[in-house]
Amino acid sequence: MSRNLILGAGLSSLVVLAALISFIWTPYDHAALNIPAKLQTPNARHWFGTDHFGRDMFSMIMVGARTSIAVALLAVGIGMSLGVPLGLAAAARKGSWLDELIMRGNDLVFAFPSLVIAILITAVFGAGAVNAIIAIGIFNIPVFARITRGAALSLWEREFILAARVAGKGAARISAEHILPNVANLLIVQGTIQFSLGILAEAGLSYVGLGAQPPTPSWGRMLADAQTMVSFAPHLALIPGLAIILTVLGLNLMGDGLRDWLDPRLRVART
Amino acid sequence: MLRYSLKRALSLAISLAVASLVIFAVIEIAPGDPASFMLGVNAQPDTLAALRTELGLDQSKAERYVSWVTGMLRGDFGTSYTYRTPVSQMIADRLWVSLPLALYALALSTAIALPAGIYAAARRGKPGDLAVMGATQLGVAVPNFWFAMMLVLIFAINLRWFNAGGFAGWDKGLTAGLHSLTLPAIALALPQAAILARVMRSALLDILGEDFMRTARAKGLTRRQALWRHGLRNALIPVLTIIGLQFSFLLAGSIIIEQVFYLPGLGRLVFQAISARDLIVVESVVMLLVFAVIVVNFLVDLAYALVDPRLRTRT
Amino acid sequence: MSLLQITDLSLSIHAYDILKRVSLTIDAGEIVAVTGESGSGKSMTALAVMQLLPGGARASGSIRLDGQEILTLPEAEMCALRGAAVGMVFQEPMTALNPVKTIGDQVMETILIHKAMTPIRAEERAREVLTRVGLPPDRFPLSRYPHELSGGQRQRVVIAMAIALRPKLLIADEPTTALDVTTQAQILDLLKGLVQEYGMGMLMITHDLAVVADMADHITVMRHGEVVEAAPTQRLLTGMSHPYTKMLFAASDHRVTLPAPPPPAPLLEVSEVVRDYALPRTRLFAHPGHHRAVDHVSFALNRGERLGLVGESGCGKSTLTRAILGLEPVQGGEIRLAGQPVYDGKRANPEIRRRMQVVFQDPYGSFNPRHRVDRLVTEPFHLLDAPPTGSDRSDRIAEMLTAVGLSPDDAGKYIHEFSGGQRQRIAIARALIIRPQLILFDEAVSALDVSVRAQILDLLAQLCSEYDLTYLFISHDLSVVRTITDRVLVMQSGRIVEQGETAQVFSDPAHPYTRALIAAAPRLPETGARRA
Amino acid sequence: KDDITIAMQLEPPHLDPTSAAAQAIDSVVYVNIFEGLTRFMGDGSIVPALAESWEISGDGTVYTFRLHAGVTFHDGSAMDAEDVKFSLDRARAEDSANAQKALFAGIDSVDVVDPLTVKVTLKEPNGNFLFNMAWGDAVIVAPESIENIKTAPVGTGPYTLGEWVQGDKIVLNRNTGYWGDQPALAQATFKFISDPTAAFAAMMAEDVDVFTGFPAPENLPQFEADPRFQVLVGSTEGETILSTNNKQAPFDNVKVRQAMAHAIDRQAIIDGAMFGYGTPIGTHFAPHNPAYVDLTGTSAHDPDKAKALLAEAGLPNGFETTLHLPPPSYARRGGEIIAAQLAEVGIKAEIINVEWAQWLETVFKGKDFGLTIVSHTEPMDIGIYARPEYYFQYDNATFQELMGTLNSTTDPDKRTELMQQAQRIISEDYVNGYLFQLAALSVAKAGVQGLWVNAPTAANDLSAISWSE
Ligand SMILES: Nc1ncnc2c1ncn2[C@@H]1O[C@H](COP(=O)(O)OP(=O)(O)OP(=O)(O)O)[C@@H](O)[C@H]1O
Ligand SMILES: Nc1ncnc2c1ncn2[C@@H]1O[C@H](COP(=O)(O)OP(=O)(O)OP(=O)(O)O)[C@@H](O)[C@H]1O
Ligand SMILES: [Mg+2]
Ligand SMILES: [Mg+2]
Ligand code: NI
Repeated sequence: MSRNLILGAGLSSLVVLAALISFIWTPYDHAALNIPAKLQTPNARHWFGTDHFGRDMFSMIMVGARTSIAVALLAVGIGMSLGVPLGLAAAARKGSWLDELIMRGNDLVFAFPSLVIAILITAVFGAGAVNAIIAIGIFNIPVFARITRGAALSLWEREFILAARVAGKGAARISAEHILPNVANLLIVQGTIQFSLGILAEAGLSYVGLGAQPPTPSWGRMLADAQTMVSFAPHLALIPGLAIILTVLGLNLMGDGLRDWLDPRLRVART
Repeated sequence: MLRYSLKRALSLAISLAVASLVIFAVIEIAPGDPASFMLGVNAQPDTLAALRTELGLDQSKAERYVSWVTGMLRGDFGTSYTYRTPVSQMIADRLWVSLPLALYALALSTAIALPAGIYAAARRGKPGDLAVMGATQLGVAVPNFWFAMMLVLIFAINLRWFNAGGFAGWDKGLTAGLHSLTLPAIALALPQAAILARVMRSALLDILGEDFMRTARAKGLTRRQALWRHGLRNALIPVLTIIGLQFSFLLAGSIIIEQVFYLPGLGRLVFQAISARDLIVVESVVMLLVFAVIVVNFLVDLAYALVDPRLRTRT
Repeated sequence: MSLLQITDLSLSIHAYDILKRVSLTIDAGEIVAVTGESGSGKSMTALAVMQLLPGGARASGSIRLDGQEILTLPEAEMCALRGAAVGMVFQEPMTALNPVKTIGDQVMETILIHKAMTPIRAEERAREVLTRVGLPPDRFPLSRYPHELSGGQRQRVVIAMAIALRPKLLIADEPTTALDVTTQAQILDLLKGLVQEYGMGMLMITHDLAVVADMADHITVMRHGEVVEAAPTQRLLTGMSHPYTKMLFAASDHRVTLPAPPPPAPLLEVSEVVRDYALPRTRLFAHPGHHRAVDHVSFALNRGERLGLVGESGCGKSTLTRAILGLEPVQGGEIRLAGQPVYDGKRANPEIRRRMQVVFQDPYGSFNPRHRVDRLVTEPFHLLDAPPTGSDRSDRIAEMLTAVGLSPDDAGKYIHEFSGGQRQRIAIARALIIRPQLILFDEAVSALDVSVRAQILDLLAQLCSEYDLTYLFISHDLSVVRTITDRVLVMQSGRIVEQGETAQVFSDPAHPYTRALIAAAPRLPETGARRA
Repeated sequence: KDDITIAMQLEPPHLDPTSAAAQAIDSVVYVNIFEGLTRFMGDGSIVPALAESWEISGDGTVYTFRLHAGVTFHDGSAMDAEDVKFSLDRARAEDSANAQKALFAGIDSVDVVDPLTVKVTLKEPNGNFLFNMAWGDAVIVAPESIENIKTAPVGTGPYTLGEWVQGDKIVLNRNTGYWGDQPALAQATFKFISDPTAAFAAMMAEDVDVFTGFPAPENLPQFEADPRFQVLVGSTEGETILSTNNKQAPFDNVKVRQAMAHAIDRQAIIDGAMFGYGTPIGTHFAPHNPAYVDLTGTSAHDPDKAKALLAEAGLPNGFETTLHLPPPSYARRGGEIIAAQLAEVGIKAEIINVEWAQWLETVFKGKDFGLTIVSHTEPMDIGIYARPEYYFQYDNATFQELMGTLNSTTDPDKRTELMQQAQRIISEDYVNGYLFQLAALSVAKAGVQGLWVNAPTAANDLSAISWSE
């Protein structure tokens, strides 16, 4: 395992751990206001200080991790669960109208400015975590469809697929039995990348007020809340900012590391 | 080439038609009425009705869609509900900020990323590579609005090298205009540069493993000569794709940055228009952005052919 | 003083020893061939001379070019040598050229990079060498891009690049392995001519012993990174001493004895089959053109008969295979197995499909790397209405694995735990497991080392007597087809140009194409090895 | 220095104050480009503007305005009684697009007596008429220039429109032909910076000279501590309230509304959301108004009492409702605090952040809400409680009668008494949660003088502004 993978997995699991622990324990109630105790810098009682409502930043970061992870994970889930079958179908029927339709549809989704559409979606259906998930998820679909199709197409050329066809297996069965397991690595790697992009996207949407709604804490909203206060309470922006950066960094490192680790071609080259 | 262009143009037209429908549908179901937004809380029903008639909002959705689309085909994007000026005029004005900003950011990101990527690829595994790759990892991870906040804090408020925002206007001269776009362009460009540098590096590394690079070395080219003469142009193909994608992202994705730096650009126009339910403006701008993305991708495809002779003959 | 003098060259990459005390000498005007099995270190030896070793490689010993020590030469001086004093030609012509530069630029670059001539002179020289390698600029302008040339033509460009500055030493690493027999013969002739004409020394790397015997003045045989035997060609051929060398030569010309076929009873009937591939439209509204990959092919295959199909790359052999298997529709004609069409209207006929199996060329690509051997081998069970289960199933697996010379315990392993030869055995087991009436072998031994190939051929002969196999054996390697088939079809550009008894066709080819094929194929001279 | 750059949050959609509700229009054009018969002063008083003087008939239904002589529009045409008649008739016409059409509803007829005299007849006496005529929606416009008023406004004011770079700025130039005193500033540029961070940065970097309606109260201490700047803290007409859907269960029960009132800690909201800026109110009335009564005591912070009241109302475990929050930070931040405070007594308010357009549609028009937070910025707007169809749907006949009496009363003392009575009624009925009077917050460079401290209406009175030496 590479250094990247270890570092990335370490950082990511730290965040996941924080999110999981937050279900049973946080130092303070993350939603409890204590206005007289507002804007404290990090100290022994409040490790990350308090925000403008006197809420404990550490607790908010912990619970915020939950939001980020949930939104990003579900968005990736949407992208994968729709994109992968579409990609498999397109590859299995290469050159057919179905393939053409799926690929043109992909291009079309790609052509839409994602943030504008996300804003529109949330404007239409209301701001909130669920709509953020949908908005981010929609743009994950073509990503997974495309990458699945690309990988599947080259697999379809391989002789073991021909062997499976000789064994009388149909396209659907071959896709499920032979293609999918062989693109899984690629999907896992892309998944971590989309996951990290999802976290950034959630932060961006929350920053413009369209992500998870209060009192659910979200790193992006913490940043938005903090932005006017950076000049006198920089920790309010630095801490959630760093949380986002470290999480995304961890996921990206993990994605890179996984790619190296899972790709046998590279593995051989290194030994 | 002609056939290829024609086919692309056809699919481009279909895409645009579908896009216009999708945009119209999504935007029209957004709750909120532009007329009541404009007239506020004390508006009386008859006043509202009068305004709705004036704005053409009393027509059916189908009628409005048709007149919007046919208008656009004639180059007429309609009239903004709130501003009451031609949308095309508004877009043209805003484009003078957004387009230079996007190009500026693109130039910056390319200028930073390509050398960094080449440097890292040439020093694969060495400390220089690790440093560049570390920096790009960070660059990808930093949300650009957060980065923008930090830039303003440091360079505008503390050092006062730049204005905190706003756009000087091109009439004040090119340097003044560019000066006021510099911080936003950096904020936009850096995360993109990080991505681009990574693509550049991995594309180059892929190429370095190609047989023809070994051939070049066997001819007596040094590592560096081989990289520049044979590696770069081949590595440019994936890099071009990303540059194409980035341009459209920069054009459309600057909403937040334009907000932070209060630039009068397209992004901010859409944002305002969405909250004011100035539907026709939103529809037209989104349409324009989609158009831009599709056209840029088309151009990138054509650029491939310039770089890669194999594509030139593929009819 | 020799042109190239390698003494006690040892090489390790990271912790692995690749070369062990390799010694080799080449004189001017001499062709030295290095041969041996895949992975024996042939390429590494060549790359060591060029000092283009992969990262992490450490070499010791001595490589002297014209008396100058190369191993300790600084990189800058080495660059001056490469291309000027030593030229190199690589195996894969398809990828050895930069796709985005014209061939003229690429040939001229060798000259310009060494500042040997003015650009104008360089262009003249480029024309000269391209003409010399058979690409006269009036037919192949310098402005062509590599993709506008065929594989053989590309290899000529690579050679032109290598000889543009008349290097003293030319290294050719498997220069013809990727080419057709006919093209191969032309390229080999070209190289031989160049050595004579320019008085170059040539280090020729190939695993094809026939080529070696034909070309080389000197032969060096390598195994596991060591030189096992080295001698002038004649001496080595007549008096080879090392058992490995003997084995190698014996295996390259391995013959098997097939049991006599049963009396003819038609099994597969192919009549007037046409297979067209649609080409992309050239103009928007033009009728799409098509490429005819199989052109009115007719033949019959009798029960118990072993039929060969030969022809050069791209002539439509694999396409025909897929049509017979019913994997793709045909545009004309009919294919019947035991009287029934393999493709009924819209889809393959499952009734027929289960009577045929296939073994592919690539031992690495024909298996899903994520499945275990038992699952891989039993994949054709899917064709059966009632596939065996439980102990019945494991018995069948064990039987098949044993039949192909593996152990029943191998059933639980993954495919990457096997060598190429073993994988091909597994592929045969997979084809046999449902006892098909017909097996198609598409280049089934082409990717294998000679010694492994010999084992597989033996296995086939043995299975013929045990299981009464009927097969269609497709190969571009005439010597293999010659020994493993009863009858042979010769295919050219999608058409069957000749068919007949194998022995008959080989000894007395009727069609000019067949004659050209047979003439171009390098032949091993009679050596002591076979008699032994 | 005779030019100034004034920043504000919102950009006007267009420049016609008579056909839109956007306050940003008034902020730019009011008394700068357009003037009315009367006008607001910085202290909230109403003084003559284009009308030099007026007479009111004994029964209070006929107003005879005498106009200033020699007033011209920016295009050089004279402003006369015909223009006044045109403006008022246009505002009250059938197809009028005036956002405050109600201001003109009481007008029966407008008659030109002579070029400088105009007679307005009301259907019934209206004590607020002169006040109504001071609104930006009642400015005098000319029929000749009405066509392009939205982009090329032609008024009578001391400034003319110079340049409008949409999305960025509006430049006004001194009107040398102005009928009154020449203002000190030759040019004023309005910049529009909606983002609070950008507002802070722009001010700190001295990109702008003045920021009116500064959106980030948390940054004011830094400006106060900085000698380069001055901070002006005044009062607006904005009563910030927790509007409650009085028709919706359980808010139709006064006990529930009272419970909520006691659950809320105003000071915490002012401190938390507005960083201490804002005056607590206990009713819907501006504290700077002489008629204001401090009724904050009726709804003192007392969670125990709130719980008890809820139990009395049959909701011992509280209930669930929605809290719609429009974009301004008083609402978004205040909403978070209120939701937390309500949660303490068992009321679970789900926060729904909405855009203004959506707020108007669902809350204001659709009345599909439980709670919402809004600052009611119209001056003297207690009258909305007499409108049962108004979005919070308070229907009290006594109160409606009281308002009727108030409207037809002109005697100041009597009016004061009536207004105080009205304040008490709504306070004791706990119609809405009364939070605080929105502060008018402005930041300016130290040398700027003459800025309005309070904001009786949305305006930037440029002629009052100058630079100290
Ligand atoms: N880049 C590399 N890193 C590590 N080991 C390598 C590398 N390249 C080749 N090897 C190993 O070095 C050994 C010799 O390889 P080499 O390429 O010289 O074989 P070869 O005789 O040319 O075989 P072939 O006939 O297949 O070309 C092999 O065992 C191979 O696995
Ligand atoms: N899917 C396809 N679409 C279009 N053309 C094809 C396709 N598959 C094969 N061809 C073309 O059909 C011809 C015959 O190909 P085929 O693979 O049958 O040759 P082959 O004799 O098996 O060659 P090789 O010895 O290299 O395997 C070739 O010219 C090839 O380019
Ligand atoms: Mg080799
Ligand atoms: Mg083939
Ligand atoms: Ni044998």
